[in-house]
Amino acid sequence: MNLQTKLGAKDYASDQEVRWCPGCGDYAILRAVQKTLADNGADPANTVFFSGIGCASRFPYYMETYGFHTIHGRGAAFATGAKLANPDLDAWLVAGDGDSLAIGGNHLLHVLRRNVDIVYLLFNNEIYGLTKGQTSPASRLGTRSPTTPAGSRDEPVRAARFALGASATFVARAVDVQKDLSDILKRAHAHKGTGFVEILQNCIVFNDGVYDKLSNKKLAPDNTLKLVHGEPMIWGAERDKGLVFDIATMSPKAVSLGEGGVDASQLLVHDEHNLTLANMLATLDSIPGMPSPLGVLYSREAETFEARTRMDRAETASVEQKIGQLLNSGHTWAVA
Amino acid sequence: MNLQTKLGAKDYASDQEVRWCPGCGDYAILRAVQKTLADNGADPANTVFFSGIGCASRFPYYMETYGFHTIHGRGAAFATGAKLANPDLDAWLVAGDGDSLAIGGNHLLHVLRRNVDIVYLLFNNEIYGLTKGQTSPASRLGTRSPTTPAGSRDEPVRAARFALGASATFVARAVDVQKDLSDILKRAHAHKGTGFVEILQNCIVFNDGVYDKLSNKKLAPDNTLKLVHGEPMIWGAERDKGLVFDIATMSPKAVSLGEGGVDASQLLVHDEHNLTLANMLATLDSIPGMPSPLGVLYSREAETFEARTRMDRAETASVEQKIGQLLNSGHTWAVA
Amino acid sequence: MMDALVPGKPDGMGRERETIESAVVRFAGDSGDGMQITGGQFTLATALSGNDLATFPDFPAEIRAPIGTTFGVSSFQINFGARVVRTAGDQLDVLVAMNPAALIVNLADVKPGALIIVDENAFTVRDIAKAGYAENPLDNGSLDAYRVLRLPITDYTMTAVKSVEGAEVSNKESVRAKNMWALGLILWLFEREKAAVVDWIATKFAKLPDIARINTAALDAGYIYGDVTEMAPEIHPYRVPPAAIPPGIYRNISGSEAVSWGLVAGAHLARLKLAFCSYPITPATNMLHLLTKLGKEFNVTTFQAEDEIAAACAAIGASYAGELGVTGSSGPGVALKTEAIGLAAATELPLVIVNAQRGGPSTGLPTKTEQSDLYQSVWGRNGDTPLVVVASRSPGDCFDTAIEACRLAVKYMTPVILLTDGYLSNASEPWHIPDFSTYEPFPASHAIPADFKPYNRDPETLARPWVVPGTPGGVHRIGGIERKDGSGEISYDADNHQIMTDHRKNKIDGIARDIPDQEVALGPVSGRLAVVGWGSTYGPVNRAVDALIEQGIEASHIHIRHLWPLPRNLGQLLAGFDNILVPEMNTGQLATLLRSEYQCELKSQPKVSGRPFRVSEIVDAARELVEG
Amino acid sequence: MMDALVPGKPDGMGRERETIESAVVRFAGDSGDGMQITGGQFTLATALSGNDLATFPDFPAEIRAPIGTTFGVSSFQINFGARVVRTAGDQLDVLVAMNPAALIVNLADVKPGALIIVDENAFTVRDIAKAGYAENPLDNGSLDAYRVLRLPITDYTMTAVKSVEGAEVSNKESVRAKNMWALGLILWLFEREKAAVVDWIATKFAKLPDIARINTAALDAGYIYGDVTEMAPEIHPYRVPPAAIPPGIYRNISGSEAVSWGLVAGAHLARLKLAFCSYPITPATNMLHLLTKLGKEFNVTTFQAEDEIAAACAAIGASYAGELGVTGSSGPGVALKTEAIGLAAATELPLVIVNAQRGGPSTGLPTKTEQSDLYQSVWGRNGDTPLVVVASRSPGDCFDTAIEACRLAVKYMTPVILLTDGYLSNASEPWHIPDFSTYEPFPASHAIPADFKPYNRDPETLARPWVVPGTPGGVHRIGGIERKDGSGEISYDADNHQIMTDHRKNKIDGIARDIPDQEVALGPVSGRLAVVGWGSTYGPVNRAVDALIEQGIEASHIHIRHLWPLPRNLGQLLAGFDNILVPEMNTGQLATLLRSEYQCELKSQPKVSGRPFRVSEIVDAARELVEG
Ligand SMILES: Cc1ncc(C[n+]2csc(CCOP(=O)(O)OP(=O)(O)O)c2C)c(N)n1
Ligand SMILES: Cc1ncc(C[n+]2csc(CCOP(=O)(O)OP(=O)(O)O)c2C)c(N)n1
Ligand code: SF4
Ligand code: SF4
Ligand SMILES: [Mg+2]
Ligand SMILES: [Mg+2]
Repeated sequence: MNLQTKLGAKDYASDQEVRWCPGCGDYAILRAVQKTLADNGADPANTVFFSGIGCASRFPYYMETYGFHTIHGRGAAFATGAKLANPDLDAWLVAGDGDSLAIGGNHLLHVLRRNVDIVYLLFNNEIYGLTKGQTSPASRLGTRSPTTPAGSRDEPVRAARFALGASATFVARAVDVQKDLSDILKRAHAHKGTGFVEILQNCIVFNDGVYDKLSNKKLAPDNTLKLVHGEPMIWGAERDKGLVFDIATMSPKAVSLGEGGVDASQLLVHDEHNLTLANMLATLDSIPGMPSPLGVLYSREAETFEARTRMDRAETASVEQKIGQLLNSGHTWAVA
Repeated sequence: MNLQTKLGAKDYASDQEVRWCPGCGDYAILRAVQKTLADNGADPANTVFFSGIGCASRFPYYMETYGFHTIHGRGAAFATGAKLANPDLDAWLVAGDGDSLAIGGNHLLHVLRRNVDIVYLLFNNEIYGLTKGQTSPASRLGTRSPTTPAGSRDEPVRAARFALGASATFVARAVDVQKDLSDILKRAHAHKGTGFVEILQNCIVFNDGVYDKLSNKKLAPDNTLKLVHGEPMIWGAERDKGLVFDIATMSPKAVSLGEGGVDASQLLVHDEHNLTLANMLATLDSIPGMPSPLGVLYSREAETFEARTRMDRAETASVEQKIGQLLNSGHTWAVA
Repeated sequence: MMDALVPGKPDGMGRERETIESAVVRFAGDSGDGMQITGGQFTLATALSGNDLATFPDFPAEIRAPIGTTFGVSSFQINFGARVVRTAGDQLDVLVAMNPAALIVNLADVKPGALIIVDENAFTVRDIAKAGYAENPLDNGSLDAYRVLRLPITDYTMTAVKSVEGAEVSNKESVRAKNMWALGLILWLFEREKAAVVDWIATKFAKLPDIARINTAALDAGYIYGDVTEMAPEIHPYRVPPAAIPPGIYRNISGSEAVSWGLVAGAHLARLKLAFCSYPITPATNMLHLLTKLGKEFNVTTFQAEDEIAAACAAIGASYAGELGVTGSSGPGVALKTEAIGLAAATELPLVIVNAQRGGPSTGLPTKTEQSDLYQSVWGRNGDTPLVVVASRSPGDCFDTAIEACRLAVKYMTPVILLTDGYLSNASEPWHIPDFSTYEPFPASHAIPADFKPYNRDPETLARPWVVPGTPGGVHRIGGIERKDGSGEISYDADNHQIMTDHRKNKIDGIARDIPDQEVALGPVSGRLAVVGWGSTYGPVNRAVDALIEQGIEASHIHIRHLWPLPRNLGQLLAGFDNILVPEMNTGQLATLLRSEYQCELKSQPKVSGRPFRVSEIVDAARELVEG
Repeated sequence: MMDALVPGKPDGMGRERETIESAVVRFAGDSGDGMQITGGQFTLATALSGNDLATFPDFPAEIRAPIGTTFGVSSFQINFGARVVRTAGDQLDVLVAMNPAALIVNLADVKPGALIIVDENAFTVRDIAKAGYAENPLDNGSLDAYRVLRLPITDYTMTAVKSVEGAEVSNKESVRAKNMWALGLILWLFEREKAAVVDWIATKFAKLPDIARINTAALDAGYIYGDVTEMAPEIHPYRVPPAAIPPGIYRNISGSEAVSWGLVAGAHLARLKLAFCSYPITPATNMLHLLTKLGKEFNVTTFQAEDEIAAACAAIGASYAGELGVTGSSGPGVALKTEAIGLAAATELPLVIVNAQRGGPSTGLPTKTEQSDLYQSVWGRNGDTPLVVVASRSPGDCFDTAIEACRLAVKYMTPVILLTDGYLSNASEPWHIPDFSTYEPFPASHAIPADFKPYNRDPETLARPWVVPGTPGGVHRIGGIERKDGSGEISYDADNHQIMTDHRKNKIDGIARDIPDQEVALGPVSGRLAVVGWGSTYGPVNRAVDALIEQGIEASHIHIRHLWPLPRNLGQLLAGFDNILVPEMNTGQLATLLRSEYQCELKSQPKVSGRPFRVSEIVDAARELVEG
């Protein structure tokens, strides 16, 4: 569809009052998504947002596109069914960390392995927002909540790691307030298959500040590694830290660059298509002193679900005839 | 409990007639488990087998231990609840690939990340046996079945890869007819936490021969890599093939050993505790020419679910008193 | 009942064929003995000879049980006659038992004086013991009440096979042909043509000509054995004259086939693609298999989901996107879909849920039949969540009920539960093939109505408009939180919730105006006794009412197809009977529903043994009720 | 109803206090205005003054709605009196509205002539518009039907705060104290003591002494304002004399607390550890929070599962291993547990499922109350799967019903569904603290009986023995496939299935012998009219029957606590009434159940607006029914 006039980001905002808590990270994401749609020249009538249940999942109501707010954890299954019926829909899914990794873990696994051509936005605030602050499977160790008054002790699910384990074809990570969030969203959208983006989102009410190190302008440069395909992995406010791979221990190592340090040419170069690397990056920040990688961790080309299931509509007359034939197939006999 | 006389493998067999198809790989696994229990000197009265639904899940009926045949896909959740109530139970879970990776995917994820101290045996025959031969999420590309007459085109879930993505603390792979299967089971059982073993199991009726390359005595040596912690990775009938890591491409490479080939000292040495290596091994056999790794891919020490939830029973009298206090806590007032 | 009428034309030995009105035959053997095929072929030959018939296959629960065990016994029963046949028959006139296990398992169903044919080669010491007999039942007089024909069928088969010149077949393959030998004998016994079976063998083994030849030889040998051998006088051939069947083209159809094809037909009549989303479960799986085969040319997409919940959600997603989403399962699977079905009801999207019921509770008896999911269907949801429930009464009827389910789902934008069961799924019956071009289409509309709001309703049906994503100018949002009347926006308003709840209820209640008034299947429209049933008990109930009338007891048969909403006139109809008997294969679920709706006095006749009703059970209960 | 009785003692201005029998007060404001705390503290002061009372908090659905919006309004209602109070009250005698949104949202519930107190500082042009008013409602005569007290509460609060010497507080903190100013005024209005509130402030802000001081100052200022200011003559203080309340120690208790503590108590009386396995969902979540706090010392383990299915399965797993498995959820979550509950019924393991009902269908109205999961509870499972259903009638009653649920689950080895709802969960009432040492224990036994077989039954209860893994000599297997009577081995046998189905049904039916006969809560045991209710409608129904009797209409109140099985005498009891009215917060689910059981004529009074019944609604419906 050719839109006569190009739509701006605001044109993708519905008339519904946005009802997240003031200061919630979801606002920034909403703006980035609206900008992405505008930049993509998305046709609102062919765009649909699915969601489960949770604060994040209210998202569809705020978009001037089609939207389906479904049930907790199952958004991916609804989106899959919709794409089965209409593979040409431009479908997005918004789901919280509880929605995606607690009740919806199984559907996340399967939407990824089937490579359904949607953008999957996992809003990870490491908490159950809507139900008022219980730990989610993504909550880090020690998270205090009404269900873990002494701090959580369950090993958290790491979304990107899980996605890679689930054979995802595109895995990216971003921070809610990241300036170039929309660029990552565009990459995810351009990907043929499930564009999975974990968005680290601040819940100002129940888990404020868990991502301060990554979102605070001062702290972020030393704590985040912006991944660029084909570029060496360098970070730090002074861009003086680099990543190398130590083959003896088969482990990544942080090194200092420049004077007395390592030369940039010795650094690991990011290769989006390398699964071993991606796996390593997905757990990198669990190593003390290591930065948190942002950007596209992994991508590979693979047949989409839609390519496998796409089906043109057969003509009514021909189906009518086929059904007639079907009913009369096999052994039949006449009774006179 | 000290058993007066040591029990033999047969003593762990119940009086129920085993009802798998003649020739099913499950028989070999049953024998190996019974042997493992005997070797472990397991107390039948403290041992319990959980299962979901499927051919594999009939397993508990054949063990002279406690057994709970539950519902499809949820065995892990039942086992978790039982361990919550009684952390000292020696609990095993038997689940098919459909049970574990289709309907039960979410519970597999969570039992692994919680590190519940059980042995999780995933009988992977890459098919739904009990419901007569539909593809499962583990079915490889091209598998023909009543639901995929033209061959399956969905990317299969790879159990070990998935388990690693789910933060498993122990991941092993074995073949049903493998002689030393019991040794791997013992390792899994000795592990504190979820001892996850993917057992490649032949379904003679609906998916016969998918593992021939790994179970056939002639083919196996060239197609399997037996992992030994601290040992270089070598395979082949002539033990003439080795694995190296190419840092330039961040990928594993197969090399020839001996004359004109590479020296064994240059090979990758298996390190069970290295996650990057484990991730690489978990997808190794998807690279043409690479062997399928068997044995313990990964293990690490971590706090168990039981360690976190264990609770001694408080005295009846003290609880009685506490409840009385509880009811009278907060603001109370007397009405005369 | 094998009642003698008049003597028929003699057989090859000049024996008189005894003409009988109907007969019940069961083929039973080990799972590997090919009993289902034998039964299926006999059914075909019988249909071709003009009898009416009904069949009931019974499979072992295990995939492949060890040979010779009782739990490995597979059987196939057929009831055929010169009159209308409604059930697979209560008691057996002929039992073919290919081994001791088959004998011990099935003997209880054999009528005294009936014919039992056994392969005595299979009665080895080992297999006798395996079946649980202390001694050989053929020798100890335990079968004195029956006419027993003990034949070395395996030996005879081997002989027949050897006679096939140049056939290169293994011993195993030879032995396997014994089911054809037995079939040949039974074809002779009932004066059936071999030709169709011979054709079938030729097609089936087209690529294995030797196998085809030995099977044909075995079939011939069995037939000829009957025709030319001197047997004890009490063993003689029968003739079952053709039934008065409405003229037309017929075929055998199983419930699984009929429901699958009915869904295809229903989607087509709605001018939609069918999106069948399911997860395998016995006995529903066959639908997924059958529909997968049809595919593209029929506008059918199938999706094997990761679990039942995903299957239901995907079906709803497909409906949301504008096609006809259908999900199929069985009791425990439908239980899992409950929450998702609630969303379909709340967002008012079409959805058909086919529940092939099986024995419960929990995993229960997956391979046995039962109709115990009526409660779950009518009432099994959180919240006030009414939907439509319809049930099929016979294998062939599954076709029309499936179309009806599609029609109501699309027209009223609602979930519809279609109830079949294990019996219907597996059993087959001769089906008068309808002329599909005469079916009235009910095309769905995705057009944007004037003043479009997602929850503005059609004043007649109360259905909301089905505007789907991709439609220019129709952008809107829906969801599971209560929606504002009209706009569909989230609304927590108290009065709005009342209004919307009323709309949902009135919409479903109103469907009663769009379904046929309840008819009486047999007997007067008021009187002494109504036997009220639903689903697959149609056959035995109808036959029982027939028998009651024959016995001089005034009785009527009311069969309810639309279980929710119920037909408008049902209460009044029931009020016209002095006695109401409600036989069902559960602990009394329809009885509860009827009592709650009409506060009527009725007698519930529950049965949950995993097997269909016997006609006699219903007759007895009815007599006791009216005669006290 | 605020009916004047006799004049009371004068206030600080020498004004006569009007003595009234009861009053309904609602505090309403923005979510950030602290209305729940204000209400809670007023409740406490009221309880201490000897009134009976009931409360109803109403939260916004959003976590933090934008300030000043109608959907951000939070309110707390209290009904207190000199007589027994059964409901939170129908219409308001006093409304405190802290902003325009609170006024517009709550005005419909205010009685004509009632007192409305507003903070006029909050009626800015912006906030008036945000609330949806076209003009200032305080100025346009739209409130003429009420007595309006418009006060610059924010200004007064700021003044009071400034008077606190040396207090270093922010402007925001100062403004926030305005709820205490309002509370002070209302304490004066109803002659309540400030002391308990002052204590509470001191404890709450022990670590923030300045905050404590300004809040106390605001409280005092509000109180003194009332006591010493000249107000319009129609605004004068009241006295509500103490009620005749049975002597004892009291506390306020919410349903969430009571049910949680009841579960702890029930497990303890069974001499088991409590394993509470749940997944957060409104309004059930509080139970998980509360029980998590108790932990070890109470023999309580809590488990936040990955989803509702896992929660149910884990609870069953815990019961299997010998503790008391309990799972708590709300409608959609319970729907997901259906399949697992079926397994508990089939394997006959104890399991308590607490369903804190909310508005449905689907996600519905999570923060609103409803009792529409009765169908799901009684009938919502595949197969013939009977279980026990009990319902709580008031916040305090949740304690005893929870114990009853535990008792039945353990004694009869069965799942028990305990129904509460959003209203019960959040509302609180003064609770006569029981002497826990007088509760009769019902210890569970894991001992191996003589001739142990897992499905040998106790002849009395029909319960099977609860032998748990870890028990020497008790090794056995259980599962969801039909079990052989006695041994529990897998059995596909037809007759066995009938036997086991009968056992399961008889076991549950038999529980009717172990529950109290149905009593009449109010009125004669037979007569002209029975108003029959269940669950949280107890209060309004009871009050309505009271009112009917006062109005000279012979009426009785029957409140059903055991919903399945129903009390043995219920049918007979109902038969003794000419008219039966069944008010419920759903579309008529109990009505269906009663009709199906007793074929009785009754009038259903459904209401699904997400709010409790008003007494007057029931009175009107009852009058219409009996007077025609
Ligand atoms: C079946 C079901 N179970 C539970 C809930 C309650 N619930 C709603 S949202 C939610 C979790 C929210 O957390 P998350 O997915 O992380 O989203 P967030 O609110 O943090 O954005 C829960 C438990 C529900 N609505 N439905
Ligand atoms: C809720 C539910 N859904 C579906 C089924 C049907 N079902 C039983 S086992 C099974 C899959 C079996 O495959 P797998 O887990 O791989 O075990 P296998 O039989 O191959 O050992 C299915 C779909 C069921 N019993 N319950
Ligand atoms: S609770 Fe947290 S996630 Fe939810 S809207 Fe508020 S700030 Fe955002
Ligand atoms: S169907 Fe396959 S997995 Fe099942 S018992 Fe038979 S051979 Fe084994
Ligand atoms: Mg979250
Ligand atoms: Mg399998």
